[in-house]
Amino acid sequence: MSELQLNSSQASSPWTNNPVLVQLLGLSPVLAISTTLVNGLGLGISTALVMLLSSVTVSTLRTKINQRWRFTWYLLITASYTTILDSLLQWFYSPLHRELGIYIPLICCNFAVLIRLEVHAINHHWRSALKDAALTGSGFIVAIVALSSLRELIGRGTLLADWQLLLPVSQATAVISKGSNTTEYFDFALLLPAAFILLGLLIAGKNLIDCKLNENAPVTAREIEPIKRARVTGGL
Amino acid sequence: MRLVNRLLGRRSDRAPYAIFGGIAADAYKTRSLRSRLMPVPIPKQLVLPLSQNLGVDAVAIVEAGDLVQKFQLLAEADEPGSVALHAPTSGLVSSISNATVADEFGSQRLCIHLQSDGEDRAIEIVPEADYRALDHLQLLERIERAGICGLGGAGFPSAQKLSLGMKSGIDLLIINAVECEPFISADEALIRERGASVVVGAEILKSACLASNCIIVLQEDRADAIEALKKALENSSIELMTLAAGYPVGGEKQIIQAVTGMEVPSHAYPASIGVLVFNAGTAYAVYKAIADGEPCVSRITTLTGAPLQTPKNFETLIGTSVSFLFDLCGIDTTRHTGTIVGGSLMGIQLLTLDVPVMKTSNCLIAMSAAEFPPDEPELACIRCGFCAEACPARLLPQQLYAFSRAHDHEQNLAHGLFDCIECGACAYVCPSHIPLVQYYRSSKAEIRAQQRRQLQSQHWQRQFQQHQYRIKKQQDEAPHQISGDAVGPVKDDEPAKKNRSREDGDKTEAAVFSRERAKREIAEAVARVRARKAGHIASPRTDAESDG
Amino acid sequence: MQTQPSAIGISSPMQHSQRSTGRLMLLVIAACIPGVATATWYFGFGVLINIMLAASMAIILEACALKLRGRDMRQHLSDNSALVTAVLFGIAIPPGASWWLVAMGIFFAIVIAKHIYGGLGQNLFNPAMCGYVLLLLSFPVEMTSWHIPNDALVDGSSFSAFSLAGLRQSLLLSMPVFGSAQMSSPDSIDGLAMATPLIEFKMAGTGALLAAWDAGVSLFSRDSGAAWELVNMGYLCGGLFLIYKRIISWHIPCAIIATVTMMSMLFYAPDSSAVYGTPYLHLFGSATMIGAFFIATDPVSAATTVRGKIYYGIIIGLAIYGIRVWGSYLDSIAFAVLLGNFCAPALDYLCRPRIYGHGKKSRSVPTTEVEP
Amino acid sequence: MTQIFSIIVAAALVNNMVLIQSLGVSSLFAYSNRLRNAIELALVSFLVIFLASAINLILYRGLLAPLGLQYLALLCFVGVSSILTLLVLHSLEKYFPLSMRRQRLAFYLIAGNSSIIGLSLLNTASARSVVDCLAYSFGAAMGFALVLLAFTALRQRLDGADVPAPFRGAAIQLISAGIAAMCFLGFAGLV
Amino acid sequence: MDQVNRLLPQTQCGRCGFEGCRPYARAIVEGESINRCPPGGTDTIIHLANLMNERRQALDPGAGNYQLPTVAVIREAECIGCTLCIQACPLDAILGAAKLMHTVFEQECSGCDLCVEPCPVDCIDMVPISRDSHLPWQAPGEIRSVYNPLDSMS
Repeated sequence: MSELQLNSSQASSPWTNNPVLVQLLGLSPVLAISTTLVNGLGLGISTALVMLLSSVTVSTLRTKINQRWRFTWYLLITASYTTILDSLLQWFYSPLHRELGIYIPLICCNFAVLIRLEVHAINHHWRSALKDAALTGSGFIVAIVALSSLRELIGRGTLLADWQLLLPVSQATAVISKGSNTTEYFDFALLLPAAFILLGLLIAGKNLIDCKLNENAPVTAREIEPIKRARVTGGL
Repeated sequence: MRLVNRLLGRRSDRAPYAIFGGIAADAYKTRSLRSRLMPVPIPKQLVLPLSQNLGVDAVAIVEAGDLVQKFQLLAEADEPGSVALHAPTSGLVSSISNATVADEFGSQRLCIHLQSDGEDRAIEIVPEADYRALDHLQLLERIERAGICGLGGAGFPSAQKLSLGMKSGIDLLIINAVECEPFISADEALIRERGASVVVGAEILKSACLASNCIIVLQEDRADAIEALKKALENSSIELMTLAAGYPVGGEKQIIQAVTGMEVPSHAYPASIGVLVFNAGTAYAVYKAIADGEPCVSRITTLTGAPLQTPKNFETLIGTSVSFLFDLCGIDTTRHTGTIVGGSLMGIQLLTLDVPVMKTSNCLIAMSAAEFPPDEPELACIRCGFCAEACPARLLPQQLYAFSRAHDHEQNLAHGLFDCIECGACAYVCPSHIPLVQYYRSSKAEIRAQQRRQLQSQHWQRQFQQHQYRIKKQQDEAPHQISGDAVGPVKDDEPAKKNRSREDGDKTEAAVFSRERAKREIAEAVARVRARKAGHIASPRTDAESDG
Repeated sequence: MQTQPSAIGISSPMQHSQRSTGRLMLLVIAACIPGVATATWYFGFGVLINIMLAASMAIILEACALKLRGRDMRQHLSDNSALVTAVLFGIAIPPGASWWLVAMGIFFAIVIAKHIYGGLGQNLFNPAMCGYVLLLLSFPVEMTSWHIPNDALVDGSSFSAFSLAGLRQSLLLSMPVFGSAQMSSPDSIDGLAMATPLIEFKMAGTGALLAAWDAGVSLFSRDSGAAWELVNMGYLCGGLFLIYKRIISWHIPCAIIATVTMMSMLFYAPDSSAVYGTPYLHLFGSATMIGAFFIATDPVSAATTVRGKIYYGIIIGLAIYGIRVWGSYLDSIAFAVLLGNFCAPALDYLCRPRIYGHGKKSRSVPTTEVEP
Repeated sequence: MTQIFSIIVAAALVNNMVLIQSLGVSSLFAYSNRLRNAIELALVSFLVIFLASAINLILYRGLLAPLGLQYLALLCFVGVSSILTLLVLHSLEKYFPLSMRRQRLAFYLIAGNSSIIGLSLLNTASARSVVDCLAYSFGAAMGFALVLLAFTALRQRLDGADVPAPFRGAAIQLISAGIAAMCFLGFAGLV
Repeated sequence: MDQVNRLLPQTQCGRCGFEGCRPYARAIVEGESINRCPPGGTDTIIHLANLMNERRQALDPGAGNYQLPTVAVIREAECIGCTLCIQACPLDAILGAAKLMHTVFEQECSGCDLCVEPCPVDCIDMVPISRDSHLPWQAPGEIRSVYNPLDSMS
C-alpha cells in the first residue's frame, strides 16, 4: 500500500485498515517515539484524543466549513486541540512531555488524523464521526504499542519501564530516575533505523497473518458488493 | 553535400569512426571458405514462398498445373513490401498452398510448389550491353522487375529503398560486405570470386540512386577479399574502406555510424540522412539483373557447422529445401542438434529441415553440441552492466529486462525498447544466461498488441459517440415515431401500455410506417455491407441521417 | 496469409560467451587473496577464521532462505554470491570478533538485506555492508578493537602470526564458548588492539601528531601502519586484476580514488591542520582500496550507467573523506557505500546514456510512437 | 560563509529530517513511485518547506515572541503553511496543469507535511540567529527533496523486484528506508 | 479526463456502473475507484494507477471478472428478428431488420455482451477471439510466472 487511499468506501478498523500498518499514515511520531512502551502509550493516547475531539468538531461544523479552505480548517482545529493538550501535558505530565518533545505539537499535522477528517468526519454525523475516530484511534494505539513494546524489549530488555511517567505529577515533583541503560542489550533497536526495519517486519508479519486468514476463510465470507451495471443504451 | 564536406574536410583518410558497444565473438569463417563457390544441382521440388521477406505476399499470376520456364514471372509485387518472384528453373507448378517457411515458429505461408523437369529451359532474356545508357528511372524499373530485395537479411525491396533515397537525395552509397556474424562467409566468397561483378553492380546502384559517393566496406581481417576487391576497384571511382572486426559493425545503423560518424535518427530510414546501404549480394544481384538481364532466382548461401563434412558456399536456387543442401554437404546426423538460418547471433532456429531457402537466407548452420552447447539455466540478473557495454544502440539492457519482467511498458518505451535492433550482443555477453532478446521481443509484441487494442478502442469510442448522436437525433426529431414504432414485442409493462393506447389510435399508419422502415433498413444494410467490402468503415453518421 | 504459429520460437542469439555469474564471483574471491593473505600475515589467524565462519554461515543461511522461498537450491547456490558477501564481510570485521557478532551480521546481510528483496540481483544495498553497519551501530566498541593474539608475540614488538598458539587463541577469541581467551589482562588488550593508522591518527589529536611530525616519525613506520600499507597494496593488485579481467569497470574505483585524493590534497596543510592527513595516508592507511575495488563495485547495488558510475564514485569518495575527517565514526567505507547505493537508482535514472539515433535534446523525453 | 555552508550540510545530511529525525516520513511513502512525478513534487515541497518555515520563523521572532504569544505558535504555523501551500499550488496549476486528482493528493501531502511544522518548531526552539535558521531551513528542505528523489527511484526499482509476498509493498519499503537511515547515521558528528 | 478515457478499453459495456467509458472516466477524475473495468483487466488498472498516482489494486469483483476478449455471435437459425439486440448494442455492430435475421460485425463488436440479456430467445453467444490472445513471442517462462504485477499491493 504505497499510495494514499482517499476512498471513503473503506471502513475504519484497527486491523484491516490500521492507519499505521496498512495506510502508512502518521509514521513520523510512531517511528520516532516508539523507543519505550511508556512513550508509545503516551503519544498514542494523546493522538487518539485529538482525533476524537477534532472529528467531532469537524462533523458538527461541517456545514459551515468552506469547501475550498477546508484543509486549513482541519489544520486549525487540530492545532487548537493540540495546543491545549500540549499545555495540559506540560502541567500534569511534565517528564512525559519532555520525553515526547516536539512530537506532541506535531500531532496536529498527523496524517492519520487529517485523513479521517477529510474522508469521514466532514461528511457524517458527529456520532458516526466519533465512532470512526475511536476505531482509527485505537488502531493507531495498537500499532504504536506493538512497535514500542517490541523495541523496548529488544533494545533494553524491559517492558513498561518507568511506568510512573504515566501518572500525573506536578511539575515540581517530577524527578524520576530513569533505569540505567546497560550496553548488554541491543542498543541498535533504540535507533531510528531499527524503528523503520522493525515496523517493516511488523507489517510483513501482519501480511503473513492476513494471508493465512484468507486461506482459511471460505470464499463466500469475502463480501462482494455487486455494482449495478449500467445500461449504456437508452433504447430499452 | 554536408556529408561529403564532413568526410573530406575532417577526415581525408577515411578512417572509420567508432561504433557504440559491440562484442568480439569467435569467428568460424575459414572452414566454409576453403572450397570455391559452387552452383547447386537443380532439386526435384522447389518451394517458393510468395513473400520472400516474411512480410507482404506477392500476388501469384500462375495457377496449379501451369508449365513455367526459368526466369518466368510467377508472382508480381503489387503492394509496398512485396517483391516479384520468378521461376528458378523450368517445370510444373504442382500447387499453390501453405508450406512451412523459415521462421522461429514454423509458420505456414502460401507458397508456389514447383516440380522441376530438369531441362532448365529459360525464357529469352535480354542482356543490357551498356547499363550507362540507361537513366536512373529505367534502372529502377528493371531492378523492381527483377524482384530484388535486400539479400543481407531483412529483405527490404531494393527498388523501394532506392526510390526512398531518391526522394531525399543520397550523398553516399555504402556497399556492405561486412559480415560480422561469426559463421557467415557468403559475401566474402562472392567478392573473392566475382569481385568485378560486385563492383559493376555497385556502379549501377550508384547511378540508380544518383549518389555522389560510393564506398564498399569490408572487415579488415578478410585479407583475400580485400585483395580481390582492390584489384576490381582499380579503375573505379568507388572507394574501399575496411573496418575493425567486431559484432555488429555490419548492421545497417552501425555501418553508417562507422563510415560516416552520423547516426540514423530513431524511427527513420537511413535515406533521411542521405545514406543508402546495400548488401554486396544485392549489388551482385543487381549486376545480374541489369547486365545479364536475369531476374533474382538464386543467391549465395553459406553452409557451415561442425556436422557438415564439406562446409562451403553455394549459389543456391531460391526454393531449394534446407535438407537437400545439407545432404549435398554430407551431414553427420548423429552430431546434428539443430539448424540455424542466418547467423548464429541474429539468425532463426528452425523447427524443421523441410523449409525452402529464401532470398534472405544467407547462411545455414548445422548446430552441434560442441559449438552450440545447450542453454544454461537462466540465473538472476546481477546488473553487471556487460550488456550495456555491448549494446550498439547504447540502451540499458539490464533496465529493459527489469521493465519487461515487470510489464512496465511505459518505462520500456521511455528507455528506448524500440531502438533495440535485436542484435543479441547483450544476451551473448550475459553471464547469467538471460535470454534478453526474447524478453524484448515479447515486450515489443505486448506493446504492439496494446497499441492495436488502443486503435480498436478509439474506433469503438468513435462509434459509440456516433451511436449516441444518432439516438439523440432520433429522440429530438421524432419522439412520437420512436415510441410508436417501438420495435419490441417484449417490453417493460408500463411504457408498453402507454404506447399501446397511442398505437391503437393510428394503427394503420403505424403498420405502413413500419413496413417502410423495414425496407429502408434493408436497403441501408445492403449499402453498409457494400461500403465495408470496399474497405471503408461504414460511418454510422450517414445511417443516422438516413434513419430519420 | 500467415496462420497461427504452432510453437514458441527459440530466440536468437544461439551463441553465448563463456562467462558465467558463478565464475565471476569466484574470480572476485580469488582477487581478494593477496589482500587477505597479507592481512593474515600481519593480524593473525583471526582474519581467516572470520572469513571461514562467515562463509559457512552465509551458505547455511542462503540455503535456508532459498528453501523457504521455494527456489531451486543447487542452481541458486551455484552463483557463489553468498560466498562473496561472506568474504567481504569477513574482511571488514576486525579479527578476533566473536562468533555471535559474525552470525548476527551475516544474518542481517543474507536474510534481511538480500533475500527479503528477492535474492541475488534484486537487493538495493550491499548486503555485506548492511551487516557490517548494523554491527558498527550496535556494538561500536567490539567493532573497533582489533585483537591480535598475544600468544603469537615473540617479543615486545614483533610477532609471528602463524604460530599454533596464535591459531588457538584466535579460535578462542571467536568462540568464547569453549573457554575464555587468554587475554584477560587489560594491558595486553590495550597494547594489541590495533586499529588502522588513520584511526590512530584521528584519535591522537593534533598536538600529538604535530609532535610526531616534528620528531620526523612517519605513521607508517610502526608495525600496524606498515601492515595496512601492504594489505592495501594487496587489494589494489586484486582490484587491478579484476579490471584487467574486465569483471569490474574502472569508472567506480577511479572516481573514488580520485575524489579521495583530491579532497585530501585540497584540505591537507602540513603546517597548521595536520589532522587532515596526507593523500597517501587516506589511500593506504585504511580500508580505501578494498572499498573502492571490491565493495563499491558490487554490481547489484552500484550504478550501472557510465556517467552514473562516475557520480556514484564521487559521492562515495566525498562521503569517505567527509565522515573520516569530520564525522564521529572511525570507519567510513561502509556508510559511504550504503549512501552510494541509496543514490544509485536515482543516478541510473538521471544519467541514462543517449540512445543511438536520439538527438541530445530528446534524451529524457519518452517516445510514445512506435515504428510500424 | 563557511558556517552557513556547514549548517546547510548539517541540516541536509547530519540532521536529515526524514531519515534522522523522522519528520515527514509518511509523505515519503505517500508520494508517487514514479520518478518523473516525484521530481515535480520534490521541487514543490522544497519550495513550500523552505518558504513556510522561513515565514514562520520571521513571524515567530518578529511578532509572537515579542508579544509573548508563544502558545499561539502552533496555530500560526499551521495556518501559514496551509495557506502558503494553497497559494503555491494555485500558481503552479497555472503553469503546469496537473490533473485534478493528483493535485488534490499533492496538496494534502504538502500542506499536512509534518516536516514543515516540525522544522518551524525546531527553529523556534533553537538559539541560532535568523540567518543561520534560514540556512538550516534551506538545508533541511533540500535534504528532504533529495531523500524523496532517491527514495522514489529506490521504490521504482523495488516495483520490479521479486520480493517475497508478505514483504511486498510497505514492508520492504520501510526496511529500505531503515537501511538508508543506517547510512545517514554514519554522518553523525559531521560538522 | 481525456487521458483517462484513452486508457479505458471503450467497450462501452457499462459493467463499471456508468453509462459508457467516458462517464466512467469523468467519475475517475472525480474520485471513483480505478478498479471497476473488467474488460480492461489488470493492464488498464496499472495504467490508470500510473496516471492517477494511485496504488494498484485488484479488480473490483462486484463489477465482474476479467475474461479474454470476446465477440457476440448470433445463432442465426434461432434469431426471430426482434431487433432488441440492435437497440442494445452501443456500437451499432449488429445489423438486421425487424422480423429478419441479424448478424454481428465481428470487427465492430467490442464484446460488451449488452446484447445477450435482452435477446428473448437467447440466441447470442459470446465467443472468445484469438485477436490478441496469442503473442508471437513469449517471455521465458520460469521466473516470469512468479511475478504478478498486482502482488505489490500487499
